[in-house]
Amino acid sequence: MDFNESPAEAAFRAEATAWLAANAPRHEIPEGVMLDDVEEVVRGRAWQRALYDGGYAGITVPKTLGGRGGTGIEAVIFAEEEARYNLPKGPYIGIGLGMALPVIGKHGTPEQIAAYAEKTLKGELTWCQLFSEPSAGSDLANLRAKAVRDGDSWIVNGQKVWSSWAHRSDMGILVVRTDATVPKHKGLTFFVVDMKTPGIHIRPIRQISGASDFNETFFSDVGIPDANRIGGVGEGWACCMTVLMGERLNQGGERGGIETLIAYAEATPRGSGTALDSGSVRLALAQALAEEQASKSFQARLRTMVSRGENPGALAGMVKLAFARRYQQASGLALELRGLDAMAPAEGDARTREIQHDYIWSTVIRIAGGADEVLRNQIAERVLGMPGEVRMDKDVPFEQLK
Amino acid sequence: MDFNESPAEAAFRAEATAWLAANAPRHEIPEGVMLDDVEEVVRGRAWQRALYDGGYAGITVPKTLGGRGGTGIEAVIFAEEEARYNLPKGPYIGIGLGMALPVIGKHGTPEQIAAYAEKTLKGELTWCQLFSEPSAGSDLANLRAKAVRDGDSWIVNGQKVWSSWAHRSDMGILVVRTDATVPKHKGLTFFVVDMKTPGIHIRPIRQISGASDFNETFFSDVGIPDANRIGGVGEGWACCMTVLMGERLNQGGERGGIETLIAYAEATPRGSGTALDSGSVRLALAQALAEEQASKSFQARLRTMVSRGENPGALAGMVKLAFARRYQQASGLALELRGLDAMAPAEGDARTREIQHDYIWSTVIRIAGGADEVLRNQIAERVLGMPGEVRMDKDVPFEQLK
Amino acid sequence: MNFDLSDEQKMLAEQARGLLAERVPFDRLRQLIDAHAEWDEPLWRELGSMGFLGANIPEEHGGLGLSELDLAMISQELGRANAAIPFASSIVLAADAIRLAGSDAQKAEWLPKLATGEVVGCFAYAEGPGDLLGSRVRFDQGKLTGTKHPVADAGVATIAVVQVGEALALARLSQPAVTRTRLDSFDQLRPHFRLQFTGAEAELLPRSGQIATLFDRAAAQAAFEAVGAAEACLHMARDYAMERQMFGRPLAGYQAIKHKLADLAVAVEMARSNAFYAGWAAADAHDELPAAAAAARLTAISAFEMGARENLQVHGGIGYTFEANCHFYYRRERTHAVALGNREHWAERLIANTPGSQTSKMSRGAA
Amino acid sequence: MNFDLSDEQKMLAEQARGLLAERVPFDRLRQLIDAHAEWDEPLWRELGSMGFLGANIPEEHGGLGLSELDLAMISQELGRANAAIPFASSIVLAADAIRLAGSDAQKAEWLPKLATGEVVGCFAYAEGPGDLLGSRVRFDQGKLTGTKHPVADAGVATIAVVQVGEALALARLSQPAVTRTRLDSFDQLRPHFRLQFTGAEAELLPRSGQIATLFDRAAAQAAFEAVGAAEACLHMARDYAMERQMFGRPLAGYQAIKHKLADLAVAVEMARSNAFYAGWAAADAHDELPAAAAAARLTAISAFEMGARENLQVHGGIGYTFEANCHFYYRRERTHAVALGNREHWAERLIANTPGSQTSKMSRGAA
Repeated sequence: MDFNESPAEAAFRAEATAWLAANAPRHEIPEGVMLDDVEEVVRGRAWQRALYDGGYAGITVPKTLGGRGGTGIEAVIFAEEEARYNLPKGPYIGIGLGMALPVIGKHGTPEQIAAYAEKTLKGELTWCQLFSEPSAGSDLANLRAKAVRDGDSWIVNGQKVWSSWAHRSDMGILVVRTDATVPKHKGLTFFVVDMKTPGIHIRPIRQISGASDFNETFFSDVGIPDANRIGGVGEGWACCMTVLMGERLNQGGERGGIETLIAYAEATPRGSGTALDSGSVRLALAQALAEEQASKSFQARLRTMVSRGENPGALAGMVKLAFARRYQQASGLALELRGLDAMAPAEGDARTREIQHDYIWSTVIRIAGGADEVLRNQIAERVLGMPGEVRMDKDVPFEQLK
Repeated sequence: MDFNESPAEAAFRAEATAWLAANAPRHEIPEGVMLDDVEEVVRGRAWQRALYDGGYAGITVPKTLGGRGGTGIEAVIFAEEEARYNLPKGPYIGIGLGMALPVIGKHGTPEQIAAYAEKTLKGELTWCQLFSEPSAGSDLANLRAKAVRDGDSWIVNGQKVWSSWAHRSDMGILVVRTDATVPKHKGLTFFVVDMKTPGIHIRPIRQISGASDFNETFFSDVGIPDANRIGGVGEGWACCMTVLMGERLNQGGERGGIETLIAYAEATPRGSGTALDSGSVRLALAQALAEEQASKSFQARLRTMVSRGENPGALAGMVKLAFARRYQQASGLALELRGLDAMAPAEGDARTREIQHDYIWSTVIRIAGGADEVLRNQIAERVLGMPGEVRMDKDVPFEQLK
Repeated sequence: MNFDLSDEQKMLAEQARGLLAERVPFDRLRQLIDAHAEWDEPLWRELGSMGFLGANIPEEHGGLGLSELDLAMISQELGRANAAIPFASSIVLAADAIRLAGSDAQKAEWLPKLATGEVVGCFAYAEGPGDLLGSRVRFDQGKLTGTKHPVADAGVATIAVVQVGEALALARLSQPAVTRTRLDSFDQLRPHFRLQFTGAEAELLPRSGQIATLFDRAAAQAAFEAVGAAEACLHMARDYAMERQMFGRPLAGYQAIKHKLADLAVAVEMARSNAFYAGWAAADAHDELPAAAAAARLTAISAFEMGARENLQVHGGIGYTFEANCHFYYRRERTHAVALGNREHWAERLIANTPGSQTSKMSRGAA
Repeated sequence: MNFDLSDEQKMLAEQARGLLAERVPFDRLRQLIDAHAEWDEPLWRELGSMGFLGANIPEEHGGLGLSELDLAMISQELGRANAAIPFASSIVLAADAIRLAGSDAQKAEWLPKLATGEVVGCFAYAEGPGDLLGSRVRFDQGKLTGTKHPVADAGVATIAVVQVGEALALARLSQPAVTRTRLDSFDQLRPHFRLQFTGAEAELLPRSGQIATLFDRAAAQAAFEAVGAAEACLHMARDYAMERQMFGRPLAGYQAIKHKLADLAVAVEMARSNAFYAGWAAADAHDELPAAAAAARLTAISAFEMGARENLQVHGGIGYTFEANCHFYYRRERTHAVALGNREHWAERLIANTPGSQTSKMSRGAA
């Protein structure tokens, strides 16, 4: 066991640090400045372009696709160093690099790779994801949006939800049903779609947090050229899996650190002392902190596996499952120990507002990117080798399902 | 809402109190005396006979069966008053009154009722239950012990487990498979069996607590007259349900009171104070106590329903489910707050030994009489109306099941 | 023994439930949030005119003179509907404080108007983060000085009952020496305010030492409110799970969902049982109230917490949208968990009132 | 960065696991219980002769000179096997205490014999119910007076390291001024004793202030022991559920069982991750050890607790029989949860060693 970096890793970190010091500051968003989303995307594209020019766009993306072809550990190192600056990075960049590129790289034709890979790495194309539907969340293969072949094109109709930043994206990755006569996960096909195509209508979803980061996207007779199809007709499920596997490895743990909650308890007066004097608060926060420490070490174990070329698989879901529960419980506890004031803090109390936000956002974390219950199933089945769920829908043609 | 007894109830309590004061003391087992089980059964029979003679044997048992024909509330009142004395009551009496009598009363012939009811009420017949098998616990209908018709008799072979006090019982209630060609819960038949019949072999089960309250009972070509059959051939499942419904209403909550654990924490030194000074101990025990109080009130609600002739059904399982979890958690916590000493207390420390026993016994409570998982299913299905489990075995002949 | 609501109480609850179902559909709550409203005024007026608000106020003071358990039927249904009215502030706290601690003149002046809803009262205790009761606001020679915050429902209130040390003072809010500032409330349907007193005129409620009892009585009502709300969450989750198909069968058929909701159902029934007992103790067995109220509060917080969280979880992504109805309860629940004292507070009170423990003996000795 | 065991460590663990699987089948544990044995002496001798016992004792004192993380491989496998030997008492506590606090002469005298297992040591700290460390045993002019109990493994020990206030004393147990009484132990495979010292000859270990470090180091080993045991419970439950048919399909196919064991698997991996870190800190990053050990202990207790309880639950009635193997872990787990300090103790230590908190600053200032 060795926490020191290898000489090669240390050299990469030094190089990255130097490059970032020279380039990142002029792309930073000053503390306290809220950009509107148009401006944020402009700035995000510019920083992505700078990364590309510096050779740091898509660190693990193969050189054949225009990436750096580096290791997973290098990506982690670069991300750690990059996080020291407040840079414009968001789903508008992340979806392209983390989802569109892998699926196009793996399932796309050389022409498709040529059309999208470099532009995405340069920040010239931003992407959104068009997978989920009102009736297809955890059960993604249950989706109903459909495409019908029409000569060299496909005509798409239906509705997608939870598409982050769809309204500011150039392109979307889209999965739709092209055959309802076969079982549900067999009749899907994967496309890339120009978001300016006529017939696409985007409506922001009002969230319980008050924000509208997510959209509903409606397709009314939207024409997509067959050239935009990724993989074969009916092979959409495999493409989705490529996308979702990429998603799973990068989750959990950025927000809601327990140490800040310990400090919050200590900043909350109680009697002649603070709320941290309470034995029950101390025990609960210590247990959460111990689990948070464990998650950090566990992620280090997973990275070690990745650096050896092993696939952690469903193990990665454990970090997210534990985080989601801890995040909701600990932020809920913090509000509770604060007392009534937590429900209507004074105007300058940004810390309490953040914890309120954490408590609300934790509901998303428990659902998105693998709901608690889905992750438990995956861990039981893939890590422990227990039987899959009884499936009523597996061999039934989609059109015959209720 | 009225916690005061009705005049009739108060009168019954006064009458019962007086009768018990006159009769119970000479049947009491002195504090600290451990009887061997033969002697205990002798004493138990005698007390049951005294109850019969006094008109208090089987308070809710219909008069037609020889019981008092009283109300559920009267039974509760009598049990409360009876519990003030340390009387010899155990499964050897309880199974006869609570299980054998109801099933014989409901499904038996007049001859059977005449043969068993009064003798059971008088303590002349003691009973054990022969239902569970190694492969049939929660899934009781999966049982394999079988009976084959042989003229006016049935020949029984197989193995039963968890039969409390089988070695000291006169009779057993037994369910076995009489037809393997029909789905599993349809091929069962119910019998009463004389435990002295040749071919019955009883072996005590060594338990993790060190005790052997339970037995395995082996049947090798045991002949049972057809006259001992209760209900029709193939109607054993309905008889079992009669027995088990009776069982469900009387569970939970006698042992492991939280107030004694609060006192235990307070009797455990810590620093210059006691373990009860710890905020986390106080919170955990207060939550357990609040739930215990709730269970008491909940049972009062259920009794109120029963007194009106309503059937609480799966609601009754809630008390047991909550108790089982609380019992294990609270006794485990008590050992933990005591420190290392809880693992090897001084010779005179009976309290710690009791809590150790509670912690072990709690595992049985979580399993027997409806395991946690079975009760959750029942509550979801019967109280909330959610769908039953996917059943692979429902319409398959038993002999074709794996 | 009869451990159940009376037929009259059941009818009262049914009546309230029916009315609220009609007047407060969830879209009404969305409207109120969008309007940044301080309350659902028409609902308040209607409940007042029907006598609901004065349910447990003595008849001599214009109320119906019913018991605390009757009042609890209304608390329960308001919790179920997640209604946006100052019932807890005005009836459960302010009116009850005046009833417990006020002079005959104060009762005669305020209770009739509180009973009809014509006057709204609020109850001010917190002074910022931390302790349940504030310690810095002063009452001196008829004047109040200091700041109470957050105070629920102060915007629509005519009077405030203000905790000052062990005493309670009553102040009109319309005077210039009182400043009300609306704060940004986590629960969008229960607005909170800062109340600044700069030498505001006020009068003491003469009977001191009533604060603990006031909170015990309020805890019983809050427990019913939480039971109503938690049960609403349970039913909402169950109904959604029955409807929603997942991998070809109803979500409700999955054991993870069944067991989650079974556990919630147990928590709701436990909370209800303790609430019954606390409501009964508030009405008929005052000695048992401290322990009963504490137990009720602890189980109510647990049940509502589980209900609010797991209802949203069962709904999945849709539960995170403003169009769905989970969020009303998700926000209200945290407010419930901290108003009147959090779990730790009530755990202390329960332990202190448990027969047998030395702590209890000491506390009772000191009391 | 390489956050994994080395190949040598994995091999060491595998070797230990293989040996223990052969020597300590569960029936062997049943035999030992029936014989009321104090230990599995042949196993102890064999592990000693193979060098396992001296793994982290310096080579100059007859050990292998390996790291704490190497030693942890053995702790983990002993936990998995639920072996009945005084490894924690003699190696993890007594030998380590002598190594940390002893004089050169003491080390030279005892470590080589402890490393081979020829001498067994025990470690005496508790003095009855309550506090982790006793406060009544006295050391005065070379004599020990007072009673330590319970003390694990004292029956087979030649020497005891005895905590006396902040100091550690070393006493031979064969002298007449020491009385050993075997107590009835909840964990039938880990016997505990009362040690009564009536002016027993003893000598101090000269370096004081080592007790907290000794417990931190022992906590890291205990965490590995718990990880091994919790993983054994997980696998036992999984294997049983795969085998057992319930309503026509394997018990392992029910979501309630799948999710229960998934949660347990997460707890085990979390505990393992913290154990790795604590083992590494014990070997290579002493500054980080207090927080790392505390975190490891907290997650280890949680994982093993869940494992011991739910493994038995998954087994159903059969799990309650002496013939099944769940009970070994069910009893051992509680012992693990209280030996070396319970959750509350380690929560305090973690909070006190968390950067940023005032408590931490104060504690560190005071240290």
